[in-house]
Amino acid sequence: MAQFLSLEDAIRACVHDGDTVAMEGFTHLIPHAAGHEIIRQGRRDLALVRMTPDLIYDQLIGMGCARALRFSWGGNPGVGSLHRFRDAVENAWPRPLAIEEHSHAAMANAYEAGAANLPFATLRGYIGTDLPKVNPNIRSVTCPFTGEVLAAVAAIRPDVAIIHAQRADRHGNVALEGIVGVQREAVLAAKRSVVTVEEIVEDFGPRSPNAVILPSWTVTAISHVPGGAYPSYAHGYYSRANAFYIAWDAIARDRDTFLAWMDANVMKKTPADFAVHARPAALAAAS
Amino acid sequence: MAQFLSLEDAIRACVHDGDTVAMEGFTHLIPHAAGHEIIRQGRRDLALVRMTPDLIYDQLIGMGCARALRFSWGGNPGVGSLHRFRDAVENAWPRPLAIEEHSHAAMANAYEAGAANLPFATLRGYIGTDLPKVNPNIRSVTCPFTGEVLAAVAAIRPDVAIIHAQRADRHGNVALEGIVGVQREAVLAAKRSVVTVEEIVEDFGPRSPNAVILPSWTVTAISHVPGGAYPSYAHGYYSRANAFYIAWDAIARDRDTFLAWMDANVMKKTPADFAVHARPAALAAAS
Amino acid sequence: MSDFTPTEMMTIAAARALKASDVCFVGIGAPSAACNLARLTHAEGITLIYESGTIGTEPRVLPLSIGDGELCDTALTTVSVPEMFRYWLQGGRITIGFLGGAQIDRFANLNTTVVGPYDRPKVRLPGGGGAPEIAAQSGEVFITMAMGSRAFVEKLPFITSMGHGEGGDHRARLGLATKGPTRVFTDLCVMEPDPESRELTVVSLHPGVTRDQVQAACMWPLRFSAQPGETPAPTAEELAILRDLHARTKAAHAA
Amino acid sequence: MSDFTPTEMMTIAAARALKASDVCFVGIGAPSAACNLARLTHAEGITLIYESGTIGTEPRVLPLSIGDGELCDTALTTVSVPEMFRYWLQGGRITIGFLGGAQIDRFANLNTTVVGPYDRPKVRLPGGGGAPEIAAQSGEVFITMAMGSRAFVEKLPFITSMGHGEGGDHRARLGLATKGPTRVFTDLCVMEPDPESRELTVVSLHPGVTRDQVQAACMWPLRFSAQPGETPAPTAEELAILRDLHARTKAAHAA
Repeated sequence: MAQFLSLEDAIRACVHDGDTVAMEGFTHLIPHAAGHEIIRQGRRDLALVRMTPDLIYDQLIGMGCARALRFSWGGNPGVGSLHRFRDAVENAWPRPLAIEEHSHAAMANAYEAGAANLPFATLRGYIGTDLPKVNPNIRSVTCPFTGEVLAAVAAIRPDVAIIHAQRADRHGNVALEGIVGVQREAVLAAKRSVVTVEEIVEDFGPRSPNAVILPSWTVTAISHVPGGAYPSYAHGYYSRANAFYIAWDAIARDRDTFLAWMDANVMKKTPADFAVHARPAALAAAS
Repeated sequence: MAQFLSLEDAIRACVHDGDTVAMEGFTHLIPHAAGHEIIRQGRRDLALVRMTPDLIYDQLIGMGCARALRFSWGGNPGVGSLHRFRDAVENAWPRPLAIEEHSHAAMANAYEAGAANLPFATLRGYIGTDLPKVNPNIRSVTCPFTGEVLAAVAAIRPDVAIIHAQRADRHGNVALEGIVGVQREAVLAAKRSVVTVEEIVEDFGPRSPNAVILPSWTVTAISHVPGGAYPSYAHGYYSRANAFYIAWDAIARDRDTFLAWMDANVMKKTPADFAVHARPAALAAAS
Repeated sequence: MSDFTPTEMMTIAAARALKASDVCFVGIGAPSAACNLARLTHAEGITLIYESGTIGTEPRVLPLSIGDGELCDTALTTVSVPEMFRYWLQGGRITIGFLGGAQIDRFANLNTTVVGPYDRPKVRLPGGGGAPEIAAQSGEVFITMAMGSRAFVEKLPFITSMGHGEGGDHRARLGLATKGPTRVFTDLCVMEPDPESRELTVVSLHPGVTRDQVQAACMWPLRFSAQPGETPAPTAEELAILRDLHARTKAAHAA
Repeated sequence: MSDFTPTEMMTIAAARALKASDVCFVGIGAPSAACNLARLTHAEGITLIYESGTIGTEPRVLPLSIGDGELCDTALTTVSVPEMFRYWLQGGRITIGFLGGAQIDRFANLNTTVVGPYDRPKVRLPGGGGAPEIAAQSGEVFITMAMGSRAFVEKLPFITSMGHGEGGDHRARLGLATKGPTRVFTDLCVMEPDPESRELTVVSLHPGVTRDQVQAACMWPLRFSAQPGETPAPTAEELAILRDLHARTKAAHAA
């Protein structure tokens, strides 16, 4: 059953140096507050996994928390580069980063296989591309019925998955909706999981019979962190801070600017500081 | 884009003698009206596919429409045998029935693989069971990462899938909810599809952002057949006629009783005769 | 307290073995009654999952099928059937898989496929359904079956679901890390596999049942534990709740 | 009608190639602008799909990312990302995959991975994302890219997404039944692959653009069709709708 913990305690209990960590959220519901907490706690040698590293991993990589990254698209969506990611790959700053690069289809299938407790995923993938030449973990399987050769990738089975969701109920069940990405798969594939939520409610109340819910017994720890996805967003709560994504480009381009920003906005802050971003989108629009 | 057709026209256009036909609905939303229409139109040599053959296939098999059946559980749930199915397998009446028998897990994975355009599905299945001894289409694949040997089954790619759903909108999008079974997979895996619906609405209106919807361009034909799932049920419309499932045991046990029932209740009826069952559950309970 | 049927005793004994923290994959019939009885008595909060995709369901009446609307109406959520078998069962989320069967052997292997040769069956049974993978992938498996010489047989004509195979470490040799059948609840007794040989062993007799009665309902020479206990008789509360559940169910299904 | 930018011409030319019956897998940037312009002009009812899982979306402003809330708010429905890549893209449901890239070669192969050696890159680009399988699994592929000597190169340092490979029947030889890139919309011209060799061929020049200008922005010796036409200039309506979309978008993203 999920335990309700402060984010500090949840990260301390679930994320250890050297762990394979998948923080997911496909543009939507990215667990930024949890990422900041990992940075504050000084975790090292993490093997990060994420389809779209995004700002959250730019920050973890730039602060030296990561030894490796398994990913499929490492950019600032609609803006340009992730400068800290590039600096690590191009210049090994602040430390070398071992990359295992895939396509989105392969990563999504690999999470799906992890959730399904399969050792590998099969896809019609990578045909005619150079990725298999640089990634020895792109292999093949042969269909025992048709003889076709298909791509195979190892399942993702992280030590810990971290996601952000809209709501938990008092039993520790977690509900998410909107762009749900690969979050359920990441949690189900992982040994441990931390979920930050906008709200804890008594009961989810009337809902679709097919609502997207992670039962309490699939989750390790739940932390109430309103606004915890900012500058990503929470459908029904607040919108994506596109202006911050644009502003990040200048912040992250320079090492010193980056470090100063992290010191002021991460190292000297707490999870509670995210609450300012939690104003419901409807309210914000009306003000 | 889906075409709105009468059920007679939809079956005539989409189901041909010799076709591989998957009629799905896992207890819920079983397309009984469509099954009756296939029987009335006298289709022959169908290769039927369905996880749980249920009454709908007992009727098709008993009326001689089928040459083959791929399935995983052939009983009357909670009641006992499917007597027409048994008579076909045990006594080749009214004609021999070639069976390809799987487990639910394998069938569900095989539909999933079909929807995903893969030639086969991989599962941790059939370990220690005798099914692979009698079904040559249960094979194996070896994980290229761990060396583990897993079960493999051929994807299901029917000529036509037939399902029942709650609603279509005027564009031909189809919405279903509740126990959704393998219906979406069956439609996405098939070359053609027929969907019978309880209601056609202008617009689906407010709904979960993750509502279970088949876009119009995945469906071939939609027929408005209120009550078309009876004696199965439509969540939000009417309940399962458990009493009829119990009554079917005596009807189907004897060949003559069965034929007389089919003549009176199928051959001499039309799709419109299902409308009597479409009374919303709430109304029925109140009366 | 002699006022109970053997089937009631079977269901109640099975229900008692369930814990509130269990996540049960529930089959229809006796398993469903046992799981729901547990939920309504000592194991409030137990998670019941039916293969139709309903997770955390709390039916007010017992379903006739594994996909009755009642299961979905009262569930935490309902997922597709491929997802149920991939993420939830194969994913290793189930602590107890609950099975019945037409026939069982001494190593708790089950047959629900055919009696007689597969190609020319004497009796064609429904088939495996979810059972082959429930038996393999659940953390452990409970079985409920009424005893009788057609059901408890020396050799199965067909193994639909593997219990302990040929006994001993057969499961482990096939790569299964799960426990397999750990208890069999019958209308006459409770059995558990021997820790070494995995052969089913009678560990408790239901009130008033003798060893001879049990052996007469089983085609293989049964093992008994050194000191088989007596299954505690149903309490008045257990019986009342079970009968109430069945009465509600009967009224609902006749409607 | 000279009052338009090359980028506007590129977007408008791409939009015109889309039909109301298309099901488009849309990338961010110029593809997204083109697809939404088509939706707001001649191709009402076109189905737009973003890899975030949003199906049949009708955004009022252009998304900055492929997962902006606007896309989900206005979608017919939103599915998980594994499902998007399995059932919808790999499932063969997409008629047009719309791609851009950092670099392209004469056979419309794309690089969005690295400039320089993979292990010691001069420039680390974002990577493939959805593109490798969009390029392989969509019925056909449209590409939009501004021309320039760094973008239209003789030889790619890395093939992220296969276009026509080494040309000719290379796709078919690798088992691909889809058409691959059928049109490339640039800021200067429109190209199509030669039916035999699959080498990109200029089929129309945008108004006022010369062959020399196009060649100067391309590192390989360009082929031109026998009679390259002139791309029809943007209509006032096309320009007004596109600019209005961009203005709404800019206001929304600054908020």
